[in-house]
Amino acid sequence: MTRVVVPIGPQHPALKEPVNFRVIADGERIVELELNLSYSHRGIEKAAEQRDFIRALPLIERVCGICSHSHTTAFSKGIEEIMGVEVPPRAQYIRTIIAELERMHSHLLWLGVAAHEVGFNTLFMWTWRDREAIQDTLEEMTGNRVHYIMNEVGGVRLDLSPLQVEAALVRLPVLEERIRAYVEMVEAEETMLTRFRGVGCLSRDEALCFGAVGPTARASGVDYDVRRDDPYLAYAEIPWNVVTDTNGDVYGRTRVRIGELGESLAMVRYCLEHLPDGPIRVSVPKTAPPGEILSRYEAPRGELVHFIRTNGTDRVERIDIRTPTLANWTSVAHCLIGRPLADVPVIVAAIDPCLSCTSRITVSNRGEDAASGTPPRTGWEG
Amino acid sequence: MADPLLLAAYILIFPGFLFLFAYSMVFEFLDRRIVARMQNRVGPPFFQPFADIVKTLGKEVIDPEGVDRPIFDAAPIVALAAVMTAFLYVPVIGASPLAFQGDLVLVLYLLTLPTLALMLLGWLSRNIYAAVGGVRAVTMLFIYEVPFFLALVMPTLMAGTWSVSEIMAWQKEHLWLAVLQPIAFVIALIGLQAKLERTPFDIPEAETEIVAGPWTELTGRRLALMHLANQSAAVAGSALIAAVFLGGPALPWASGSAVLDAIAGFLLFLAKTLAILLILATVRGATARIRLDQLNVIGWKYITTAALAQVAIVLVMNAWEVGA
Amino acid sequence: MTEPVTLEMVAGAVEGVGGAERVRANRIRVRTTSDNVREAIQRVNRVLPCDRLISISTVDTADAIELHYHLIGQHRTIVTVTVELPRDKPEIQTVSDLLPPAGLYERQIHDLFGVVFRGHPGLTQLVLNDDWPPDEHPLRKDWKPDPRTFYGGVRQQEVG
Amino acid sequence: MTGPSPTLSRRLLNWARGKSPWVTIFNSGSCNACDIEILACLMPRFDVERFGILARGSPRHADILIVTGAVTRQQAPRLRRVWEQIPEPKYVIAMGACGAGGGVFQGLYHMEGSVERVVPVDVFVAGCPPRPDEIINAVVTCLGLMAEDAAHGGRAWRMGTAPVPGAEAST
Repeated sequence: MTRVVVPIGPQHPALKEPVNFRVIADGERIVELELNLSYSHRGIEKAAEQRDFIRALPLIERVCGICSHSHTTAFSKGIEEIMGVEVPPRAQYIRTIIAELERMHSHLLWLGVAAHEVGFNTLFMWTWRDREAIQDTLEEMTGNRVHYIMNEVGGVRLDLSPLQVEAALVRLPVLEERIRAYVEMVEAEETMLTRFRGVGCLSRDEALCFGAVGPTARASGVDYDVRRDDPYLAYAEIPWNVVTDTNGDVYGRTRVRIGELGESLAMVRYCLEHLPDGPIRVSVPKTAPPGEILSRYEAPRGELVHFIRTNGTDRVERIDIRTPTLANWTSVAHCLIGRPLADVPVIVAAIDPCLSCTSRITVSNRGEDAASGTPPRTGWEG
Repeated sequence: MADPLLLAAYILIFPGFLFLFAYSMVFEFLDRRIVARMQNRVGPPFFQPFADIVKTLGKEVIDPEGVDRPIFDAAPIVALAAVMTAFLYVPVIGASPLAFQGDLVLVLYLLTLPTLALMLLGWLSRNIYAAVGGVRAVTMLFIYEVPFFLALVMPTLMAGTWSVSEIMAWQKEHLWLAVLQPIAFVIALIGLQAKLERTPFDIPEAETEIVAGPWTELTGRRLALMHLANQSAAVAGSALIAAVFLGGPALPWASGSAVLDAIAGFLLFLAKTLAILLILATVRGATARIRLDQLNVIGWKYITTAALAQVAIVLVMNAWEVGA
Repeated sequence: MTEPVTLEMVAGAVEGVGGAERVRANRIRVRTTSDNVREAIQRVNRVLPCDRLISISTVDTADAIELHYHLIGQHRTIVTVTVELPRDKPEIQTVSDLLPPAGLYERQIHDLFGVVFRGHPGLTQLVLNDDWPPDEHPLRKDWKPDPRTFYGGVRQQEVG
Repeated sequence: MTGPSPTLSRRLLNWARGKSPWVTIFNSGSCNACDIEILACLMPRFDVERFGILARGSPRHADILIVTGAVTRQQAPRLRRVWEQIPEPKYVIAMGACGAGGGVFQGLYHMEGSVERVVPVDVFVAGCPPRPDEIINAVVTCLGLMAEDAAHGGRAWRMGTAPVPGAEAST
């Protein structure tokens, strides 16, 4: 068959966000791929430079709707380190609780969307129904289902009353039992397995070479997790372990994410039970001394990096946000080459793209016919 | 039923077109309700399918530029007409008056017309998604059509007749054909699920991959008619399988008046078709969509060989007069 | 876990090319010039196995445009290779063949800062929309949106 | 289109339009918080299928276009094209603070600002992101507008001309 250019997006039901793929398919097999992600570029970094620390937080929170807490924590953690401010332990614990709750609801959201991509709507409905329990907990703690704006440079805005802690603890056992049900379902549901197993394979050194981050990398055996490598917030004191998998395809990523769900739940329970008392905020000078920090944070999709440069004023001289999805696009482009057209949504969904975080493009063109399965050259032609 | 007036009433109103549309709306409502209950949701109200169709009929009709309007209008009508005529030969309240030797083959071929109409629509609407969807629809047709025909032809081997009504009558004296030929029954259900393009076989209309497949460019009355054709095909298909495999509306004992027979037969018909709908809806709720090449492998390797095995078994049974 | 990376190891690795200094507990910065960036990165990769590029950060200070290549490896220490480019004609050799994810980051930096990466396979319009004037780079400190030029989106008379 | 007393078929059509509003979601460069909240409406807890609301993939099948996010410059022409693809009678709901006036992204160099500048909007929903029940309320308000417009013969009287005496402006 002749080569067909199939544009997918920006308006496409599979993609919850505007991305445009120009997939050049030979019959049903993908030969070449061009992504264009400039649809959700808003120019946040330029605007953040014109706002002081207090006004910058709501803007930076809205880089992405699902991992909003990640961005504000990374930003405020960086500024606090430049200022040399010591955040009270209770604030660290509350930030960790919100961070892990956000990871849980993000992973449940992803599990549902991945199932929806392959047409398994029942799991889509179930996972999102259970996600509502986490949304209720977050709403009780912070007042909003999404965009919690809990963080502030120097600590946390709202305190957790014993009632809130109690209400959160009550919901955890139900969620635990549901997560166990999903583990069995992912193993047993045959039709979903045929769509997940062996799709979008990424070997360990390919994952390293193409710079995959987060669950996408951990599913291929790459053992990177910022919470353990560069511990921040209260992760050093909490007993938890990194979930990795070896079979590197969409199925492996599903297992890693469900494993992380269980880990996060245990972490939230531990933090809620061992919540230290004390102040939740420390007064912070208005301006930050000149300095530079590479603030790394383990967002639900992977390693989020804020490079912050301050120049002694109350504003940031430069903030460079590199989001996990940006790092994963290269590996997605690699995984897609040679796959049938029907797998595009599944593989793209496998890295759980958060396009509002990124607006980058990668061009991958193997030059030779990928259908023949010849090993791809490392060079990336335009 | 020599009386033309009664025949016209039979065709137009009761077990004919009006009933088919009403029952296909009930079918769609129950289908969506069952899947919703499986997904822990409440599901739509009972009048929802009726409201959907009336609303889509009232929408503006947009022709993508450069499309061949007459054929684009005609395809949904042809699909609906094919399914309506197919439904006439399927017994609803007892043997269909229009039955003749070979109407099983006619019904089978009429039921494939909607897929061809879908292919035509996909190809004509000059939209890349629709074209890919149309091609997928026909590719799938070749995969599931062979076992589906085999599964529905095997009862003729055993019953010895080519008419749906006579197969139904034959089952009065013997066991149901679903019991005698279980593999054929299962393959027929799989084939029907694939013919109606329901998950796990809704590859042409894969919502998350190619927007809405051949349906993408349909608006207004074309969408309404095509949707009605698809739902009516669900009713006609399950009625056919109910008649051929589950004994259809025939009563084992002949009670007194014909009217009582008709009513009891009709209730049996409703029960059996709703049972088949329950199976189809549960399968739709519980499975994910498989890829076309996977369907190809499963279709040819497993389903077709199972159908051929069933044919061998039927021939052996015929030889030993087991069934008769 | 391989033994932690010490300042001396990094300094030894790049001594001909640039100076190393410890910036934070787990971050070491290597200052180098624009033409031997590739050399520095290859050396760092060879001596201490830095197998991953975290990101390329860019800062537009008053006098120069700084590029920071953050590398990390199993040893969990971040090695940042820093380069300063002249503001008027920022040009540098690409590293996307050494580190494939760099292809992405360089394209973004090219769009927002106007840094030209020589040898990059496909340096086309990236982050900004199609009608954005190619010579304007919004993240530069001296860039102000002037109302006369059309920056993309919908022209008002179209809306009507 | 309608005489003083609408015919039976017109009344039936208006009833059907109110009972089966099909929705298509268009993300015009949002932070995708609104998109998740719309999807949360389709889920078991809020379950909009009870009201007949279906999320359709193709704009051709939709009645109501929900636009999330302040429109980025790249997405504005696409939003315009998707809006034109939707068959009449069509309505537009602009989600959250971004849809109304650009929200937090007001004045950023790559943003078009409010959705109003690109497509005519019928209902604005407050909140960042609006809660699922507020989104359902917005769709119900849209249905109210639909009924009102049907009574006055199309949207023209509400959008362009001065409001007809006695019928107050839309919310």
